[in-house]
Order: sequence, then structure tokens, then C-alpha cells
Amino acid sequence: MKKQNYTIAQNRLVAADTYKLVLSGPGPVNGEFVHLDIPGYYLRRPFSVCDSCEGSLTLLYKTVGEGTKALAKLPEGTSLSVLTGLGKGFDAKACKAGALLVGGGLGAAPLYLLAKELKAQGKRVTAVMGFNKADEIVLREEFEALCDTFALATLDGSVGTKGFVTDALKALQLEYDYFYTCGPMVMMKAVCGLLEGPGEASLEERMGCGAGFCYGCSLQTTQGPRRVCKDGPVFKMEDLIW
Amino acid sequence: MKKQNYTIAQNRLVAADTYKLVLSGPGPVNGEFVHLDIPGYYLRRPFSVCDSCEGSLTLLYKTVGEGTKALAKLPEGTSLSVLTGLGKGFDAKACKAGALLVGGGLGAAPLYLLAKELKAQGKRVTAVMGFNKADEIVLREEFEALCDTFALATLDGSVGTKGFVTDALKALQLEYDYFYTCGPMVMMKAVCGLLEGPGEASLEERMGCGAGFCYGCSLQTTQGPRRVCKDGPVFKMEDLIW
Amino acid sequence: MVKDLSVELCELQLKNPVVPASGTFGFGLELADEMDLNVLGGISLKGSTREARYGNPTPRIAEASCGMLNAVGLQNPGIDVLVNEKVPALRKIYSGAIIANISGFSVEEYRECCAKADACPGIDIIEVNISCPNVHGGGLAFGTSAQAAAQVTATVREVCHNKPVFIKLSPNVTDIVEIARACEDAGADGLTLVNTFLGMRIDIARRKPVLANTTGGFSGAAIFPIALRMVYQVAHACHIPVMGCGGVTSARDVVEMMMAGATAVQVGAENLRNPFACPEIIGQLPSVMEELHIDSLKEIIGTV
Amino acid sequence: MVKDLSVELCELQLKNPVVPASGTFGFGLELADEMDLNVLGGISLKGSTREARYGNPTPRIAEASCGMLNAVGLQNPGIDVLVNEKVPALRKIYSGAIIANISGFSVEEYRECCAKADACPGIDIIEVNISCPNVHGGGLAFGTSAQAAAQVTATVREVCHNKPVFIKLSPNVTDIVEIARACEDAGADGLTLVNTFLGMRIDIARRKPVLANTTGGFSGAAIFPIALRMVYQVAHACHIPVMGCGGVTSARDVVEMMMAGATAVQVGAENLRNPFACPEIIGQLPSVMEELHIDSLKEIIGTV
Ligand SMILES: Cc1cc2nc3c(=O)[nH]c(=O)nc-3n(C[C@H](O)[C@H](O)[C@H](O)COP(=O)(O)OP(=O)(O)OC[C@H]3O[C@@H](n4cnc5c(N)ncnc54)[C@H](O)[C@@H]3O)c2cc1C
Ligand SMILES: Cc1cc2nc3c(=O)[nH]c(=O)nc-3n(C[C@H](O)[C@H](O)[C@H](O)COP(=O)(O)OP(=O)(O)OC[C@H]3O[C@@H](n4cnc5c(N)ncnc54)[C@H](O)[C@@H]3O)c2cc1C
Ligand SMILES: Cc1cc2nc3c(=O)[nH]c(=O)nc-3n(C[C@H](O)[C@H](O)[C@H](O)COP(=O)(O)O)c2cc1C
Ligand SMILES: Cc1cc2nc3c(=O)[nH]c(=O)nc-3n(C[C@H](O)[C@H](O)[C@H](O)COP(=O)(O)O)c2cc1C
Ligand code: FES
Ligand code: FES
Repeated sequence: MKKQNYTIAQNRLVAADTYKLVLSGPGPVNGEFVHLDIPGYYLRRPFSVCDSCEGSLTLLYKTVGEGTKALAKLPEGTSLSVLTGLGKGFDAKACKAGALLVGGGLGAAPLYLLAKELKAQGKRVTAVMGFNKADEIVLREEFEALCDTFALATLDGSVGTKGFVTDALKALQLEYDYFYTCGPMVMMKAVCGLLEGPGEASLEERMGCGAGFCYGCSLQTTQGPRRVCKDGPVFKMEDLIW
Repeated sequence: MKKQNYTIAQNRLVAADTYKLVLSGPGPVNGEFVHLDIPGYYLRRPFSVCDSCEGSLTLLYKTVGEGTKALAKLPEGTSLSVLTGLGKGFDAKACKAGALLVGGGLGAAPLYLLAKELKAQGKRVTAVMGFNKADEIVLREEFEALCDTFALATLDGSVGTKGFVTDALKALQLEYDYFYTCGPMVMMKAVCGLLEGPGEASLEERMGCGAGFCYGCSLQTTQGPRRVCKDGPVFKMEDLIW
Repeated sequence: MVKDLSVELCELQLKNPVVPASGTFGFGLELADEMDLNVLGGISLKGSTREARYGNPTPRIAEASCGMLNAVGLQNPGIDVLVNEKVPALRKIYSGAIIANISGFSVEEYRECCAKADACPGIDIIEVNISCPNVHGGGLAFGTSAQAAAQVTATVREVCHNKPVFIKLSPNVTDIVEIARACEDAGADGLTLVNTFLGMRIDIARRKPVLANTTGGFSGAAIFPIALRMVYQVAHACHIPVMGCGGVTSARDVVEMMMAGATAVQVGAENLRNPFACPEIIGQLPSVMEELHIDSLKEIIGTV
Repeated sequence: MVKDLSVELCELQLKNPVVPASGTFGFGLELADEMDLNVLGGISLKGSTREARYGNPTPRIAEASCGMLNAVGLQNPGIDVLVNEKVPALRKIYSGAIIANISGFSVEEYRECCAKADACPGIDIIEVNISCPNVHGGGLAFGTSAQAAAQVTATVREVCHNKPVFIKLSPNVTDIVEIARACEDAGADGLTLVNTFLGMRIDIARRKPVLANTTGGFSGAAIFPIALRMVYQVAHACHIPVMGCGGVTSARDVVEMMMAGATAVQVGAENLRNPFACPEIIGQLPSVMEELHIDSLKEIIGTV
């Protein structure tokens, strides 16, 4: 874990209520997510690392509440305190040859970084992403360029399969030995119910410290209580109690 | 009273621990002082209007506590919420022909605006200002250019009379029909004790609203309780109980 | 759709639930030139006592994170000036609910002041502040003992024939519900909660308390979660209406207080930071209601 | 001049007064890789109970202005794991004061747990959290009744032969001094104050409490003036040392708490915002002391 200041290099609307935040500062960063101090708000906000390279860190966020709405108003050049190196992420090595990535909404963000890693390891990657509407779609070109197979589902049918991401999964010939999912809980529950394992899912919980010492984010698992921020956010499918 | 946003056009160190803050926005403003919202601090801070013209407002402030230290760090372009049109100021019309202005430290700030007004009314102005040390002196050129007579006192004797402003007063041939003073309480008490009236003094008190409705700043006067922010900050010498 | 902001408080129609809290809006008159007072649902006037009071020595104001302390000490011109001058003057320009806030240092003083307020035609609600020290009861506030609170309530209830009586509770207690129930049982028509928390700041450079009075009443955004909890507990335990107060700064806070059980919502220290806080909050309410699919504020009271 | 940060707490030498508060620093071990723990004056460990507890359902955390609510609900692996595993592991890497924080739902549970803590060589101070509901006493917290607080104190004092016992008080009371005196009279060696305030937040979009547990403990910068007032009152009324806690976020706050009467100062929720809060505060202390002309922190305790 590191606490460092980053400077906003870009903070741009890229889809409906969705912003791309590029921070310049120490990188690439470790960990699955970062804990961001939004000026004026007491607790930090957790966001998945969508991408990170030398000198930069990219996040995708949705304006859902007061903190993210305030974040969206911050101009380039603003300095932000960021905790990095947090969370146990997806285990790219767990996949032998073919990976299936299933995302819902901004669950796409950490899956993008995972897809890059899997491709770097020479694995076959199928990605299926679900969104409510066409204007909420993010990272489409990026996934298309990277993945061997890429499919979309939208609830209103405006793009790709009409319906849930599970409907798109059913419509595909799936070849994978390991799956990874990130998105709303109901979606991940449906995905884990539908797909053959092994696989893993990235969870969300309201956090205090984000760093494993306040026990605010505990989850009951088949292995006993686990901290989403430290023992997760990624958990093996079989450990989860839905 | 008006609540409006101003933008920092200049925020510059001009003397020891003393900053000149030029705000662009609606002007000239009414009132003796403004109540400034420093981001991150609960209460507003009161500062005397040192100068104001079309589209701008100038304050001089000393970094004495947390709020003013934070203010000193704000860059140009920062937007600040300011309450203007506050306080009953010096009564320039009370002076018939010759005014004596006696300031201590940043008490010089509102006296500068007063001096401009008195000169615009064609009155003779003598200004005597006291500071601790030479490096704390502010507005010297401005007063020199404006006033008929201008004298300085410094505690360490580095510039002007060595000692208190009262020592400088004693050393001068004073011709005035009305005096005005602003500075630390002990100084003003000494000035009011030394000088023949009529005269008036500008007080300071910890403020809540700054606008006359919370009764946080009440002062016992010979006329009964008075609000420093609304009935003052300028009071007639004879109304004050030291 | 047009949003209905109105609420009903003891058969009184308020055009909206937003009321500046006692002591943070003077007698209304101080702000008459600055805004259209008639947008306000009600105004709770500065606390009044039998005799005129200067209050505590200055400094009376101290700052804290997200809040402030005050030790004004009930500066006021006395109940007679209130009913003979302040209220009539305000009534001339303001048509909403006028709430007289009454303080006292003995049961007898509460009785006298409330009787005078009850007889004053301009006043709509009598709000009895029981956070003052009980000079006859050893200095402990009336509001910190269920028995003393009930005694004050019963006494003023007896002399108030025309107007609803709200008892304003102190949050500095172990069990707010016990005090609230005691007031309800003693005949209160409604409750206002909360008043300020007893707090303190030290000037570490001078090595002295910031306030001349050493301690003061702490309020502002900082206390909102505690005030909200108390409103929630009391509204669920009592059957009389509650005016929620403590740390409210926005239209969202008003909605949160109402969901917790408040029929009206008072805004205190925020007025000191922003004299236009109440009209601004009222202005924001319709769009917050729109976002939350609320058509009428009445329908959300106590829904959580 | 070299600044002396050390303080003495019940004959224990602390290299400085800064102690992470219970529940906001895990068992210390969680942060061992992130910082040099040995800069800390002491560490108050996560609250332990007789049996292992998962605690409350999530969400357990809610936000507020300048503060947060938690309803962790004493998740912990139980007293045996504490004394047999956690403390020995921490003792190996940490030489400062280790404070075991003990909770219980009955007097008997406090007795058993404290006896085990007293027998554990790595522990320096036993801190007894009496804010938990008393299952045998109708659910009201031990800390809200002087009698119950005294009973717990007397009971644990009896079984603690080796170590000083600090009773950690709840601020949710009418008269903190009464409770503090009761604990002192019952044999407490010191007092820690304060614990969290009972608070609540509502998610107005979902129309439900934010916390699964409905209410939670409110703490952070927001509560500082109330905590400071209580420390001031208690330190002036009692003769045993006080560890001040509540809303401390900076070296200046530490100094303010000490001037109010605290011998050591705990930092709680601020650690959640900034895991490096304690080492940073300790780092700032010398320059703040320089500015205020303080050579030794010992000399400012209770000077206001
Ligand atoms: C490991 C992890 C990774 C995440 N990655 C992303 C991401 O890449 N992009 C993105 O848009 N969002 C992500 N989220 C969700 C994001 O943290 C919340 O949307 C955000 O905290 C909401 O803040 P707010 O101030 O707008 O909401 P408010 O409701 O005003 O916030 C109030 C409090 O609730 C917390 N909170 C509210 N919603 C959530 C939530 N869904 N999860 C956790 N805490 C919440 C806030 O952090 C804050 O403490 C992630 C959450 C977790 C746990
Ligand atoms: C009518 C009036 C005009 C003033 N004009 C000027 C000016 O032109 N230039 C200037 O430098 N200063 C002026 N002051 C003093 C200035 O308001 C304080 O120096 C400033 O508020 C200190 O803020 P802080 O956050 O640095 O101090 P802190 O001590 O951190 O502030 C804590 C609280 O105390 C209040 N406070 C502290 N010192 C004073 C003080 N001397 N007077 C009133 N409130 C205080 C603050 O406003 C704040 O509410 C004036 C004060 C008044 C009442
Ligand atoms: C400056 C000031 C003066 C106050 N005077 C009174 C008073 O006279 N009578 C009263 O019942 N409450 C008084 N209060 C308490 C407020 O009415 C309100 O109950 C309290 O401040 C909590 O609300 P807030 O957090 O919105 O400020 C006063 C509060 C402040 C800040
Ligand atoms: C997440 C969290 C967990 C806590 N757990 C405990 C606990 O187990 N035992 C205890 O005595 N206090 C516990 N507390 C209370 C703190 O130790 C401290 O008394 C309180 O938070 C006030 O200090 P603060 O304002 O600095 O947070 C907890 C506080 C928080 C925020
Ligand atoms: S958020 Fe603190 S342990 Fe997970
Ligand atoms: S500061 Fe509010 S009346 Fe003067």
C-alpha cells in the first residue's frame, strides 16, 4: 500500500454518467483497486484500476452519488491523494488456455486490465459485456482490439443481444477453462449460476479503510469471514455465499 | 448584503506574513468588511475592504491561524463565495476639514479606503501608522501619495518613530477635527485615551453570521449591547467601554 | 408535475417544512431586507426570557470541523418586547408560521413567558427550550431530567390555551426517548429536537478556552447523524409531531430528516455560514423530489 | 532544542502520547508491512470478546460530514486467539505499549476475558469497553449507567493483578463525570474517553437506513469538540489518568486534548481516511511544540 498524490490529467465524460479519469503520478500501480480521497468527503472512494502504465493510472467511474458527482467537477491539474496497491485481484494464472470474461456496466473496467494481462500471457480471451443501453457502453473498441471473441448485450437491445449478459452467454459457443466476472451482484450471481466453473468474481462492499484493518467490509464466505478489500475483492466462485 | 462568487486575481505576499488579495467580481462593494468563505473551514472570515472599484475588491490579510494560512495557499483563478455590504463603516462626513487617521498593523487597510474618501471630499488627511517591524509595513506608498501628512512608528525603531503609534502621535503637531482609528484593541484604547475627540474606532470580534442576526458578536456599549458586525464595527469613541 | 411541499403541523398549514432554527435567524426582522421571508415555512424566533439579557461575554463563537460552538447565552430584549414589538412587526410582513422560542431558569419563568406568548395574536406555535440550566434545581438543565422536563411541560400546557406547545429537547442525554415520552405524557403538542451539544475548544496558543464561557453549544453539519438518530427514535416512540433539527444543510438533508420522522425541519448554524441557506434549500426541494419520485413531502414523513 | 514527546501512563513510559484507537488499527499486524509500528506510543487492539464474532451484516460503514458511522459489531476471533496468537505476534515486532480492548455482554464475560488478558505477558494495559449492550440488564449499554459501569470495573479490577485497567466510556450519557467517578471509585486505574456516538444515516433513494444495523457508532473529526469537553470535565473531576479520544486528526488536536487533561491521545476514524495518520501526527508534533514553545508534552497535560 502506498499513499501518494496524483494529478488529474484527464477527467472526461465517455459514456452516459460515466467518466474516464486519467491520473498522472507514480505508475504502474499494483493492486486491484485504488482508494481515492475526493476533497470535501470524509471517506475515500474505491475504484478499480482500469489501466496503469509508467507515470499514469486510468479509472472509469460512474456518477452515482455525491462523491462521484463532485469528482466529475474537478478540473485538470487538481491534486488528489490516492492509496494504491490495494486488494487481491484476478488470478490470471488460474486460466490455462482460454479465459471467459463477463462484465456488467463498469465491471468492464478491471476486466480490461485482466484481458491485457491474459493476452500478454498468450491466452485466448472471450469477453462478454452487458450494459443497460447503448450510450452506457465503455471500452468497446479496446476489448474488440484485444480479445479473440467479444460480444455485447444491452437491456434495451439497441446494441448486441437484447437482454442480460447471461442471454448473450447462452447465445454463444463458449470455450474456456476459467471465467472471471465483475459487475452488479445480481448479474454475477446469475453468471455464477449459469456458467461451469472454475471461475472468480470481483465484489463490491462499502469500505472504511480499504486496506484490511477496519473490518468494515467483511463478507461471510464458505471459508469464514473475509475482508472484501484485502482478502478480495476477487473471490473464487465456490467460496461465495450468494 | 449580497452573496456572490469572486475569483482570485492576485494573492501575493506583500509584507511579513501579510498577503494582498485581489478578487475580481462585482464591484465596487458597499460596507466596511466582507465575510469570506475559505474552502474547508466552517465559518466565514471577516476582512476589511481595503479598496474596491468596478469589477474588483482588494483585501489585505495576515496569516494568523488555520483559515488565513489555507487562504494564502489558494491559487489565482480559485472561486470564493463572499458576503459583501456588511458593517457600518467610518463616517467620513463626520469630519469637517481635517482628519486624523491612526492605524496599527492591518488596521491600515480600512483606513486607506477612508483616506481616499476623505480626500475625494476635499479634506485634509493626516495618517499615522504603527507596525512592529519594518518588514510588516503595508500601504506606505499609497498613504504617502494620498495624505497631506504621513508618519510611521515601528516598535523596533527600524523605520519612523521608535515605539508605539501613540509615541508618533505625541511627536507630531496634530491638527484635526475628527479622528479615526483601527488596529489592536490595546492600541485603540491608548489612542482614544490620548487624543481629543470626537473620533471613532473600528473593532474586531469573533463572528458567526457577520450580518447582524446571530448575536454572536455583541459588545456592551454605553448605549447598551451592540452587534460589532451590524451596529459597528465602527463605533463612536464615547460609546465604547474599554 | 407540480411538487407539493406543504406539511401540516398541529393543524397549521406550512407551505413547506423549512424553518430557520431559534437563535440563528434573529427575530426574522434582521433579514427582512435581504430576502423574501414569505418563502419560509415558518420562523423560530430568537429565544426569549422574562427579563432582557445581554448574554455571555465574548468571544461567544468558536469554530470546529463541520460545525461551530456558540455561547451567546440567550441575549434577548425580554418577553414583553417580543410580544409587543418584535412579533407584531414581523407579522406585518410575514404570513407563515411564527414560532416563539421561550427559555427560563425556573418553572415559574416558563409559565409567565408562555402565558404572554399564548396571549400574543401573531404567534402560531410556542416552542419551549428546556436546555437552560435550572437555577432552582442545582443548575442541571431542565432538559436532562424526564421529571423536570415533564414539570415544565405540564406547567406551560396549563397556561397555553390557544396555541400548540412544542418542547425543544436537549441531545445531551442518555435516553432521549424517555424525555420525549415524559413531555408527551405531560401534554406537549409536539417536540423539537435537537438543541446543541455541549462542547469546547481550546486556543492552544493562548492556552485558554476559545469561548469566554469555557464551554458552548456545538451544532452544524457535524451533528446531523446524531440528531437524525434521535429524531428517528423519538418519532417512532411518540405520537406527536416532531420538528427535526441539527446539522441540516441541504434539501437532501431535509428529506432524510423527514423520512426519519420529522414533520418540519429546522435549519440552524447553516444560516450563519450562508444567510440564504433556507431559501436556497426550499428552492432545491422540487428537483430533489423529482429525482426521488416524491410528489408530496407529506407522504415521506416517517417512512423509514 | 530536542522536544520530549514522552509521557507516563500508570508508570508505563510511552515514547509519545499517540495511540491508534481500538477497532481502527486491527491487531497492529495488518499494518506491520506498511509502516514502522515502533514509532507509535501504543496500540489499542481491536475489541475482543469471549467467543469469536462475525459482527453485523454489511453495509457496516456509512459516511457523514467530517465523520463516519460504523456498525462493525465487534468482529473478532475471540479472546483466546487474541492472547495466544495476535498479541505474541505483535509483541515480536513492536516494543511500545500494547493495549488489549475487551468487550462483553455480561459482567461474567468481562471477568473471564480480562483475567485472560491479565495473564498474557505481551499486554501492557487492559482497556475495558463498556459501550456494549448489557444482555442481562435489558440491552442498555453498561456504559450508560454509573452502577453498571462500577460493577464491571470492580469485577475486572478483582481479576487483573498485573496490569492497569482503563475503562473506556461511552459519550452517549447525560453526565459523563458521574460515570467516570463511579469507575474511579470502583478501582479503575485510568479512563479512555470517548467511544462513538450513536448515529444514523438514511439512503434517501432506497428509503432505508444506510447501515444494515440501522444505527451505528459515529466518530471522526466531527465529534472533537464534544469529546474534548468530556475529557476536560472528567480530567478535572477525577484523579486517574485519561486517554483522550474522539475526532483527533492532527498534532494540534493532540496538544488540545492534552491541555484539556489527556495524558495520552487516541486516534480513531482518521486512520481509516489515512492509514498513515498516526505516524504523520507524531512526525508533526515537534514542529507544533516548537511553534507553541513547548519543550515537553508532559508539562502541558491538563494545563487549561
Ligand atoms: C473494489 C471496488 C471497486 C470499484 N470500482 C469501481 C469502478 O471502477 N468504477 C465505478 O464507477 N465504481 C466502482 N466502485 C463503486 C464505487 O466505489 C462507488 O460507486 C462510489 O464509492 C460511490 O461514491 P459516491 O460518493 O458517488 O456515492 P455515495 O452514495 O454518495 O457514497 C456514500 C458512501 O458509500 C460508499 N459507496 C456507495 N456506493 C458504493 C459501492 N457501489 N461500492 C462501494 N462503496 C460504495 C461510498 O464509497 C461512500 O463511502 C467500486 C467499488 C469497490 C468496492
Ligand atoms: C470587522 C473585521 C475586520 C477585519 N479585517 C481584517 C483585515 O482587513 N485583515 C486581516 O488580516 N484581518 C482582519 N480581521 C481579522 C480576521 O478576521 C482574522 O485574522 C481571521 O478571521 C483569522 O482567521 P484564521 O482562520 O486565520 O484564524 P483562526 O484562529 O484559525 O480562526 C478561528 C476562528 O476565529 C476567528 N478569529 C480569529 N481571530 C479573529 C479576529 N482577530 N477577529 C475576528 N475573528 C477572529 C476566525 O474568523 C474563525 O472563526 C478582521 C476582523 C474583523 C472582525
Ligand atoms: C448562535 C446560535 C444561537 C442559538 N440560540 C438558541 C435559542 O435561543 N433557543 C434555542 O432553543 N436554540 C438555540 N440555538 C440552537 C438551534 O436552534 C438549533 O437547535 C441547534 O443549533 C442545532 O441545529 P443546527 O445544527 O442546524 O445548528 C442556537 C444555535 C446557535 C448556533
Ligand atoms: C471502525 C471502528 C471500529 C471500532 N471498534 C471499536 C472496538 O472494537 N472497541 C472500542 O472500544 N472502540 C471501538 N471503536 C471506537 C474508537 O476506538 C474510538 O473510541 C471512536 O471511534 C472515537 O474516536 P475517533 O473519533 O477518533 O474515531 C471503533 C471505531 C471505529 C471507527
Ligand atoms: S474496508 Fe477496512 S477492512 Fe476492508
Ligand atoms: S456575527 Fe452574527 S450578529 Fe454579529
